[in-house]
Amino acid sequence: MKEVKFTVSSNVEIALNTWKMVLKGDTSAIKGSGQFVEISLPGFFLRRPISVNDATEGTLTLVYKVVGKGTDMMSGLSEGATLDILTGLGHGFHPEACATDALLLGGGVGTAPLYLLARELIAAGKAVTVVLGFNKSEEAMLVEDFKALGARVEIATMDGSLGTKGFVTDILAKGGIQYDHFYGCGPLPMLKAVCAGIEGKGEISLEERMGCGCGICYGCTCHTTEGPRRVCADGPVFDKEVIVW
Amino acid sequence: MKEVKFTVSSNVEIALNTWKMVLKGDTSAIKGSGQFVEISLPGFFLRRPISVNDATEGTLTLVYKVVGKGTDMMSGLSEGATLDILTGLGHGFHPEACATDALLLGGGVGTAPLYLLARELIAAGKAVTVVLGFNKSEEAMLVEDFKALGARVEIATMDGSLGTKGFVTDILAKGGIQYDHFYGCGPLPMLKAVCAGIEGKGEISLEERMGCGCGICYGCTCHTTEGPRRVCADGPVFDKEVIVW
Amino acid sequence: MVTEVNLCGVRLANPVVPASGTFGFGLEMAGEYDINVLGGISLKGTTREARFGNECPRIAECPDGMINSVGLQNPGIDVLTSQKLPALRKVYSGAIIANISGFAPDEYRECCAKASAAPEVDIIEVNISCPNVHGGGLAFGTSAKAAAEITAIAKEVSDKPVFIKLSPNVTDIVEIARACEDAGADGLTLINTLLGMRIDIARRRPVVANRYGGFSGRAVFPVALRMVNQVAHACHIPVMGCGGVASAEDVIEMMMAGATAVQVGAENLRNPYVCKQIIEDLPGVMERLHIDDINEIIATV
Amino acid sequence: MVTEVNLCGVRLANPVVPASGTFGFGLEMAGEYDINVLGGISLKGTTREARFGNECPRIAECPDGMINSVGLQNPGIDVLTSQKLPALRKVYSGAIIANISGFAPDEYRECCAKASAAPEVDIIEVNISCPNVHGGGLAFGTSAKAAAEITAIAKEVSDKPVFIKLSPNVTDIVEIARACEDAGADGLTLINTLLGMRIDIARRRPVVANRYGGFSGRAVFPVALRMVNQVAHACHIPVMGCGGVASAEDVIEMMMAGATAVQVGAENLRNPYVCKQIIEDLPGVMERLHIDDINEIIATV
Repeated sequence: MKEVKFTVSSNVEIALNTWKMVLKGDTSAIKGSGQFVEISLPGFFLRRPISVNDATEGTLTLVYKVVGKGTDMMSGLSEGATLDILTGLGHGFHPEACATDALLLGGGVGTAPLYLLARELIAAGKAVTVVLGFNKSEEAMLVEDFKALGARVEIATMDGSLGTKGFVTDILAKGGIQYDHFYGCGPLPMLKAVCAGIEGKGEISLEERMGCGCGICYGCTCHTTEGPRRVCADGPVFDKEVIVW
Repeated sequence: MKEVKFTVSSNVEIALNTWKMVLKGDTSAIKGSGQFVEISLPGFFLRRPISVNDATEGTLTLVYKVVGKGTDMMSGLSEGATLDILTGLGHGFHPEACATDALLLGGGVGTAPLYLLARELIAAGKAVTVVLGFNKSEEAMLVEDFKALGARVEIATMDGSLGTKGFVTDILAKGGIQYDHFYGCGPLPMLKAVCAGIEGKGEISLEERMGCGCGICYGCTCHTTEGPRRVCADGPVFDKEVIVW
Repeated sequence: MVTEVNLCGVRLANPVVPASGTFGFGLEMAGEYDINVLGGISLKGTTREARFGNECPRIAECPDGMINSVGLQNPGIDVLTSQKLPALRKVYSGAIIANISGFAPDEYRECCAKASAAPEVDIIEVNISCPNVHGGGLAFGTSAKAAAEITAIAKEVSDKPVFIKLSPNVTDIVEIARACEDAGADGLTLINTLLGMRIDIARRRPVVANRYGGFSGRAVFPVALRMVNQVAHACHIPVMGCGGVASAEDVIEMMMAGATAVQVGAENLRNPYVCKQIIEDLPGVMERLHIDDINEIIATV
Repeated sequence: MVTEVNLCGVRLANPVVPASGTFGFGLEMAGEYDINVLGGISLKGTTREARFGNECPRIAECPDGMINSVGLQNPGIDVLTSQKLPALRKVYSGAIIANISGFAPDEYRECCAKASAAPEVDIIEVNISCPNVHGGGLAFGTSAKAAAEITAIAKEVSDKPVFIKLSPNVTDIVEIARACEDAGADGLTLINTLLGMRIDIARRRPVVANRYGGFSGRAVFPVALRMVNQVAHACHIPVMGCGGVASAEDVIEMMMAGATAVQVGAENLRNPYVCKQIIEDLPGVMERLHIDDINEIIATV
């Protein structure tokens, strides 16, 4: 964990109510995909937890959805604004768990952390298929980014306005995707449906309202087969098998 | 009363811990000297009441002392910062009450509102003598400004580092100042001492911790011969005779 | 879109009411905007005799709130009925809520009777947070028995609906609320201020001259909301929610918790236009939340 | 400059103590900075058996504060004594405060005895804000009789100083404090959280799954300060002040009000480094206020 002052270098809407913010600052505490940061915003007591979309030396990229007053304030920040951010939080994805073929499953803004994961996997020589679900085409995000990395992308939308009509699980049901390890991030109902039907090993990233984000308040505990676990500090990424739904 | 968005055009330290802030915005609600404004500062619940040092069309000048976290934040504001300010608060001085010769008595940052008063009086053809008291020379403020208006200025300092050693009342005790109406603003002990000894008619500006600044909360009530009066809405300027010390 | 609410037969065009002590006697703001937009106005707390209140300083700043120890400064019930009420009624057609305080049962009796007899008064709000000078100085509102006694007295002498304004400085707000309901209260207002303190660490003394004072402002909203929710589900009389309300969203939240009308208090002191702004914002917030009639959300959570 | 304080014979290098429930079992932050700067650490509340606590969401945002309904998640007293305490003592030499909770007198008895027997424990802090499952579910801490009963039990089985942590959700905090003192408490910690609520107005349901939760953060500072002041002047045992403390100035203010040590709670959740920062700031603030020995300001207002 490291508290870092970042400076906004860009902040643009990339899909309906969904923004991409690029920040400059020390990213040394960020160890890999699936981790998150906690952003302090003036006028709000608690920090806002946001998953890491991408991180390189000196540059942090966040993709976030405007869902409340905090994220609404974030969307109003311009180049040059500074933010106090706790970095390097949580235990993320395990790209090394994939042997040759990875399946990445994203729902809504849960797509965001899969980008860095895909980049890590492809850099390690793995084949990556990304299956994304959105309510409608206006909400689709990062599709070209994944393709630019060399990933295969399939999309499902609830209203059929883009890709397959239906859920991520409807694409999986069609079969034909080769993978030895899967990774999921998205709304709880989606993750639950995925884990109920999917074969093979995998891991998913959970989301919960958090207090501290660093394991000291026990505000975001989930049930696992190994007992209560803190989403922020023991997760947010857990093996599929340990989650008690 | 008018709520106005002002923009800081300058903000400089003019004496020890004492700052002059010039703001651009609608000053139409400010009717004359002795009135005050209430400044909303981010992170503080109540507004900060600050006396009007000067006001012309489109320009408001405030002189304030850094005494706490609110005024400390104000001193950090730079050109271009915007402030939400309630203007035109309180009942101010009565320059028309002076026939020919006015005596203005200021203590510390209580000197600030006397500047606009002096300007009003001199514009109306009155002779103005300003007697100011400070702890030490580093705290002396606005002396050249008063002189530039054409006022006669006398100064007392507690440590004798500027002008007469002692209080404003020590200068008065020496006699020789001609006036038919006096006006005072400063710390309560100074005002009390002045009113105890001074001859003739006059008015003083009181200060008190305020809630609303506009007469609705009754948080700043003082004792007068006419009953309880709100410093913010009935004052801050009261005739010497009505104050119950 | 319906914003009108009904408090014991008194219609308010909208649920927004400036709280007692934060809007003077109504007239103070009449020159600033058309106060007829307000659903109602709860006037400054009034006692039998005129009171200066406590010495200054009476105000202390707090994180997202403030302490006041005004101490019931008011001109007395006779000035209220003979001057303040007629003057306000000339410029204001909404619901006028007379707020009555006292230090002994007889004082409540006399003041409530006079307030009820005033034709301008629509609702009487009885503040029971004052110390009972004949009862060891404890506030009436901290004992179910004393609260019930004052409620019965107020009802006995009043033809107008009587709301009892409850103190939050109690172990069991529901016990007090039920005692008031059982004693005949037509409605309840809650919460009054929490007892708080600040110290001037440079001068090493309390900020307010009276040592402790009433703590209010946005900071108290979660406590107010919880108490309104508890009381609304335990009692069968309408509640005016009060405490930390600063926006139209807060009004909605307070009504979902159980309030039929919502008072705005300390926020008036930092933004004297806030009640008007909330009333202007309310229809937009209702539309966004798919609320056609504001009455449909009352006590739904 | 002296910052050392003495709590019933236990020396704290400075008065700053992270509050129970906001600093885990101490080890969580040991990798982030040298926690030996801390005067003491109050560990997460511990019960006889391991508890999951309440379902999520457990956290709600508030103006200058937050609500938690963690519900005493903990691994049980035996894991505390066999694993958590030895591990913490390996890296921390300051005062370790074991925080004990229970739902029945016997549970307090067993847990306090075990905590007292643990060599790593310096002080036992007994949380009496839990519901008494054999007493109608009311919190022990809302009744002077129940508070005294638990105090006596804790004292009976403990060789270590026993601090009782008081609930602020009471009519008369002094009555409860005196009952604890009379029952033998060595000290008092106050305040625990205020009971609060928030509603998600879009989903029309409480934000925390448990409906109500404990409200803490800067917002509660004026209430905490008032209660510390009342209790410090009414009792003769040391007080650990807790509630809304976020800065070195707040520590000074809390000590002037009556605290011998000061706990920092919810602020840790927004700034996990805040205790360290306060300890670093303290000498500078003392110098500015002309305080040579921090003990000289305790209960001076």
